[in-house]
Amino acid sequence: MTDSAGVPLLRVENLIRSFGGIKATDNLSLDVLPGELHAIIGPNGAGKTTLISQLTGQLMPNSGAIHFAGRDVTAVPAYQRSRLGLARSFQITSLLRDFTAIDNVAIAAQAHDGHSFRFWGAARKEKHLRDAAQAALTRVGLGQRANVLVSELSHGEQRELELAVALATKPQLLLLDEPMAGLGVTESARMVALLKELRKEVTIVLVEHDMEAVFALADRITVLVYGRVIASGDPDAIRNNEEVKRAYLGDQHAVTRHG
Amino acid sequence: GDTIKIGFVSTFSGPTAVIGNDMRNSFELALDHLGRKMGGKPVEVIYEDDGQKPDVGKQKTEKLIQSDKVDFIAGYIWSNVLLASLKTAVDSKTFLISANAGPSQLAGELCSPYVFSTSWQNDQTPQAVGTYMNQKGVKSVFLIGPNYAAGKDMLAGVKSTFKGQVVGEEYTVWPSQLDFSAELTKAKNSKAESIFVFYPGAAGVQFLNQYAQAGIKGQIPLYTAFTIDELSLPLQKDNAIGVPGAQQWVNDLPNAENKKFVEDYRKKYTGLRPTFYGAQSYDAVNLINSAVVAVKGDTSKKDEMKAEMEKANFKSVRGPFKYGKNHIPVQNFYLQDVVKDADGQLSLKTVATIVKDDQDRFVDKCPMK
Amino acid sequence: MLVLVEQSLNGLQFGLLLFLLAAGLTLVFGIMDFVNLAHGSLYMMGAYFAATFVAWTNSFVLGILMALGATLLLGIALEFIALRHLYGRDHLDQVLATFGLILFFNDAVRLIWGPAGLSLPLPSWLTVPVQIVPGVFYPAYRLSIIVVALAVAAMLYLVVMRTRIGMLIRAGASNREMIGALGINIKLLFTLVFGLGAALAGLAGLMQAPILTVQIGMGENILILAFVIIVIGGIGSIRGAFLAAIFVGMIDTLGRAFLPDLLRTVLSSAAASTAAPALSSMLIYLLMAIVLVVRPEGLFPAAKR
Amino acid sequence: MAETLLEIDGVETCYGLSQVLFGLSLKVQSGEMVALMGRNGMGKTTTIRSIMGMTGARAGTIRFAGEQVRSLPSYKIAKLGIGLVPEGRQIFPNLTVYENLVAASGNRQGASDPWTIEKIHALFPRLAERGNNMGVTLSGGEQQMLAIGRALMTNPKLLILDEATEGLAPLIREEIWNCLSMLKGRGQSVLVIDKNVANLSRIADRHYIIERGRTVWTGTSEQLIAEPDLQHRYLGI
Amino acid sequence: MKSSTINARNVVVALVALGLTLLPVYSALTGNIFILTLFTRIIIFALAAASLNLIMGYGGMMSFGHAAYLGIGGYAVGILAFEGIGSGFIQWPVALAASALYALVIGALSLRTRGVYFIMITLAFAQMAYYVTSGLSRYGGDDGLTIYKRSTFGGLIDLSNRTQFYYLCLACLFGGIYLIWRIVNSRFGMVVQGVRSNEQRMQAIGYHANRYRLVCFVISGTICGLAGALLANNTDFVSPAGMYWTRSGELMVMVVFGGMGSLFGPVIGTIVFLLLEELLSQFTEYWALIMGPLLLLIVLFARGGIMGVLGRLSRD
Ligand SMILES: Nc1ncnc2c1ncn2[C@@H]1O[C@H](COP(=O)(O)OP(=O)(O)OP(=O)(O)O)[C@@H](O)[C@H]1O
Ligand SMILES: Nc1ncnc2c1ncn2[C@@H]1O[C@H](COP(=O)(O)OP(=O)(O)OP(=O)(O)O)[C@@H](O)[C@H]1O
Ligand SMILES: [Mg+2]
Ligand SMILES: [Mg+2]
Repeated sequence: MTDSAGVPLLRVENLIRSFGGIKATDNLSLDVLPGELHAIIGPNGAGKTTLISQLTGQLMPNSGAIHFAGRDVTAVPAYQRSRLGLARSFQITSLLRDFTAIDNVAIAAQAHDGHSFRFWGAARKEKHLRDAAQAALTRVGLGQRANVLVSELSHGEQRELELAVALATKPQLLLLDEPMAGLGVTESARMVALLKELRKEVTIVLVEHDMEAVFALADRITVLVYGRVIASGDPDAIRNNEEVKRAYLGDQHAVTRHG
Repeated sequence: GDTIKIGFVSTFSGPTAVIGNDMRNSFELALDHLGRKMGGKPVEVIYEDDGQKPDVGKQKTEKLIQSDKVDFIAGYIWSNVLLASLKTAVDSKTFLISANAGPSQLAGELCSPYVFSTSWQNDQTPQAVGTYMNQKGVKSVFLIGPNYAAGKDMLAGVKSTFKGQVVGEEYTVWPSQLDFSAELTKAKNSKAESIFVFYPGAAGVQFLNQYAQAGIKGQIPLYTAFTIDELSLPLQKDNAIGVPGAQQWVNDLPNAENKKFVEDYRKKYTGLRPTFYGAQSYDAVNLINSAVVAVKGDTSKKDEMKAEMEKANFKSVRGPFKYGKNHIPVQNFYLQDVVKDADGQLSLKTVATIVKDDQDRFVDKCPMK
Repeated sequence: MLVLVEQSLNGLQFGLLLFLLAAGLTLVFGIMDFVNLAHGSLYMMGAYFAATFVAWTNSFVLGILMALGATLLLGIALEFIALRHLYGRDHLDQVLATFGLILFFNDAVRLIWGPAGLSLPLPSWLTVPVQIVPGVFYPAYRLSIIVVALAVAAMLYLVVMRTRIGMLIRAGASNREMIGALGINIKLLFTLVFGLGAALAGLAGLMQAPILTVQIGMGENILILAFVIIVIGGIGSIRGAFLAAIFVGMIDTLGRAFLPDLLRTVLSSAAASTAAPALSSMLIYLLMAIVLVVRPEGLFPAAKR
Repeated sequence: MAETLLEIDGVETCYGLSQVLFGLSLKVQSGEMVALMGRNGMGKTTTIRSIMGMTGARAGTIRFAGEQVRSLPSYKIAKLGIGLVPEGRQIFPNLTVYENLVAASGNRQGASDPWTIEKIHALFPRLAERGNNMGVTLSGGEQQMLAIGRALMTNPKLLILDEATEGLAPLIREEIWNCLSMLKGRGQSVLVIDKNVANLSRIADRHYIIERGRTVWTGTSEQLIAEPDLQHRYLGI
Repeated sequence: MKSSTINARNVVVALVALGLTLLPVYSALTGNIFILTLFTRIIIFALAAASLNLIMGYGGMMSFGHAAYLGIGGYAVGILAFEGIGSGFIQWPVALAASALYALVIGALSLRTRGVYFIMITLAFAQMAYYVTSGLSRYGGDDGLTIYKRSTFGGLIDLSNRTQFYYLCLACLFGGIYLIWRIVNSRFGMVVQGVRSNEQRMQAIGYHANRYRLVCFVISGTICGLAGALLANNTDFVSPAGMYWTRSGELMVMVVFGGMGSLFGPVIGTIVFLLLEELLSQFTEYWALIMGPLLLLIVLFARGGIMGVLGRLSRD
């Protein structure tokens, strides 16, 4: 966090996106500094997933701008943003279901490697892809499950695999949409530990409803309600913000630090 | 060999199997009439189904020639199946008798010493219709036909002989178009004095239905080629009454051979009536027989057999005819009409002879002497 | 002008006829996610049943009602014996299996009714031309097709979009397992829907029979048209199928009616009369390709209605 | 003395060749709220699927409301009075919110105070706002609310919730817990899977912990709280 | 996956490959020429089916217009021959290029759609190709075009020699399958299969899904174009009938019959399908009465086609 000389890695300016009548993103501006873990919280339907989708390019904003690493990426298609170093995990698990865990990760590693118009060599025999994939799996705790088909992994394991896939593209900015959802207590704890590790290497935007995790991890928190930022600041400030309590946290989290 | 082997390629499956059936029935009947022997040798026939597909037809032809080693190969309803199969037969010098298909290439540049027809060239029938319309003093006509090779040939055939005015010419999508209301409306509004159509098989039934339902049957008379035959008539019923057509064979042609053919056919296959397809197949057997008899069963004498067949030295159910140098019959065409016969059933009847000894117009393109 | 009116009626009637066939297809295909190539065979069976029953009973109306019932039962039997095991399977499996059924039905019909086809004559009260506007007469039977198809369209739309049964059917399409967990016998529901689809196919077949023919394989070419229609309309959308069917009927008829004359203004007469049919044969496919390139999910994607 | 509503004994279930449940047993009394706990992948969801007949159990007995339901088709089991909020929500994406609820409505006659759309809307006002939106366009949390509403609309004797609070905002989550205690107060039987042990031990009557497809512990909330070692061993807390 | 290499599936594949290789010897010994003719056609269709399998089985693109390439490859040969250009060194590259170009254009348009819409739009384009060739009156219109002389290769190989032609076709088939095998297991192949499985996910990790799909589509079309050139030479004839939608349907049937997404499946499927058709039609003209229910039974009880069944046998 020392090198965050004020130049944001990601800068969102006046973003608007509406669906029919509803503004899911309403004139939203946001900075993410290099190296920080920036949590985004807010009630259900506040527009968090919609925001992530616009950042990764799955969804195009109606207006506004997105700058990433000094570049205007507002109109850059999804697949190119990923190459620039933006990676995401999905709120609703999205994996290659008929592939094994390691194949899922290896394909992501291959994307980072470039050169996918190779028609001849056997991809599954490329050692550096396999090694990279195995490393990412081990990292999220799936080292033993490498050769299991995704459709046979439990829900929790699939969530972990989501993260491994995102990691394998060696991103600069990792956008995580509810990575704890569906994880058991142990796995949640493991995930928190893992994210603690990861934040040393990569900037993270974390969308999460698990407040213990958020307060344990975040450097900064932005609160969205109806597509707008109602508060932004460090965890303590957010915890004690009356408006946030009313709209989102309720009374419990202001007092209980440890659940 | 000690048997005469004949291969017969036609369509025995799918919607048009009804034609193949009739051809086979007549072919069998002809063999029965010969005691299933030719030149003293027993005859063996192998029927193959082309499924109306050119490449399948060609494969069956190859099978008959290479695997069954037949002496003659006959049949072929469809022009494209015949054209696909032709080269195989000619290259192997196996005699091929087309019992129906008559594309212009066969009469012209693709004519071959080994290929004979017991039917006609496509254009001849509509030409006869055109001539008939002249005879009736028709002044103008609206032409409707399907948009494929035979359809275009048919309309061209009429135009080549019809002397009046062609006020409109409509091609419909083949084979998928089922509804002719747009064309009928146009014909009605064109003020033409008559309509000519060519619609074989099911399409012919549909066309006559819709022609009748459109309420113009009394107003604009219809002339046809290959649209009404004994296969379609039971479906067309009263819609076909009073709609003339032309054909080289009609079931009531007054010759002994024909009487025997028609009567025995109706006896052997109760409830069915022979068609011109059948008549052509019946003739094919007798043509082959004439050749085999001439060489006393020695089918290796190809030149002699060819010479014999060129004489058309057999009793055809259409009456006597000659072969042109392209091996296409030079023959009469008759006017046919639909009437109720003695048992109150609809049947085709010869009304007049439209042309005598008609030769197709592609014969000059045939390089044979 | 009168010609245009009459040609438009022709187009409308042809379109509505296609809708009858397409409606059953889109119901089974869009809602149950089942690709039924044998829909054309059911259409054929409807026509054969009608021709047979009308001849037996000597009554057009009675025969047609019996035929409708028979196709409904046939559809239910088919679903019960074989097709229900194919829900949720790959579309290709369904294509293959129902392709097999086409083969089977064609030959079964040939075996039972012979290869020659049947005819279904109209009763005399349906053959008279009716004057709709002064100077334009239109066959009564074609008018009756228009009326029946419109009624079917309205009924289907109401059932599928406005009733709980309709909701359940649509829900079952997206998640069979969950609809079961809500206590609904999805198997039975689907059987009934399939039967309804079959009856609609049969209805289309028997309505067409007097105009067209009762022939082996009569369902195959028209099935492709029906597929084109439901794809243009957006799979699963009754409204889409309805509009697309009318659209296709109009384009087809008006294209054939006026394209040659139109072309003659720019081309020589001979060139026009050969180019026009080639073009009009492609018109519908061209239309579909354009629609799909512009709107990859058809005009009315079902999910968005 | 409460009667037994659901009774499972010795259930074994497989996915294809891999066995997941190895003779699992549990019981839910009428009016009781029972929690099913265990780490990821231990077979909680599979247990629910076996009860519902979605993945048929290979052996064992499953009785619901006095009837043997193993090997019954799932719609018959549901009709006996089980409402399910499945893992991963599984709302109908091509129906509107309103239609999702209407499609599920049923069993009115059996219930004394049946659920209606209005009551669901009162519980989750968000659903009223989104009434005409297609299910697919809802946010994750909205979908979760809809799934719960849909299960309630069937007026079940036994409500089963499989991770029903996953992805909900803390405020809503509180509301759901409150709602569950309210339901329990009305005598609703509930079988619940959730990872929040604190909340579970607050309102559930009894708990089962499963490990690799077997019941390894069962007891009341007091017993559970009294044995922190247990939670550590089986739940990793 | 890890079962030993000697299992029912591999044994069958090996036997079939061996049988195909030795077939001309059998034909020469027994004097049964027809079997060679028959199998030449089967092999050509197997190549077409294998190419369809590449996009269908591995790429998840259900093309219902694959017969178009058979026609385009065939017409390229036929038209050039008709215009007096008999050299295969010109004809065949033109056939491949024309197929590739057609695939590129219709692929670029069709790949905007998914699922059944894709099935239908490929069908639409194939039907248009059908109507275009039906309108080529100079080249026979829908009567088709006879090819009087097979492609010549400057004396290297004589296509009118049955055995040589057979081996050429067989070499094309084995070559095509080898090519497909390498492609499927390559980096490119992994991406294509990944896109089939979950397009959204692949986009999110940085793949432009349609670009890979399109390349795959073009490769498949080109291989099928080769099959078209072979077929034209085998039949000495091309006609629009060979491009009709039913032919595309048959190709799909062959693929699914043998086992979609398995390398050798389409070959086995083609052999069984065409032989069955040939044998059943010898046996009765109501052969479809048997074939139809047979297809249904295969789908119902033999998931994954013949290869699927063999695979299951091997596992037990
Ligand atoms: N495609 C769409 N069409 C219409 N409305 C949409 C669409 N996508 C999202 N919405 C609406 O936009 C709003 C924001 O949704 P979004 O998924 O971003 O919420 P969220 O903050 O991620 O919520 P949660 O925490 O529950 O996941 C919701 O009200 C949702 O219904
Ligand atoms: N469809 C399936 N096919 C094969 N194996 C499966 C399938 N579904 C689940 N499994 C396996 O069954 C085991 C139990 O899964 P289940 O979903 O019941 O666990 P769970 O306790 O609900 O876990 P979680 O807390 O992650 O939801 C897991 O090991 C999983 O990999
Ligand atoms: Mg979200
Ligand atoms: Mg679970």
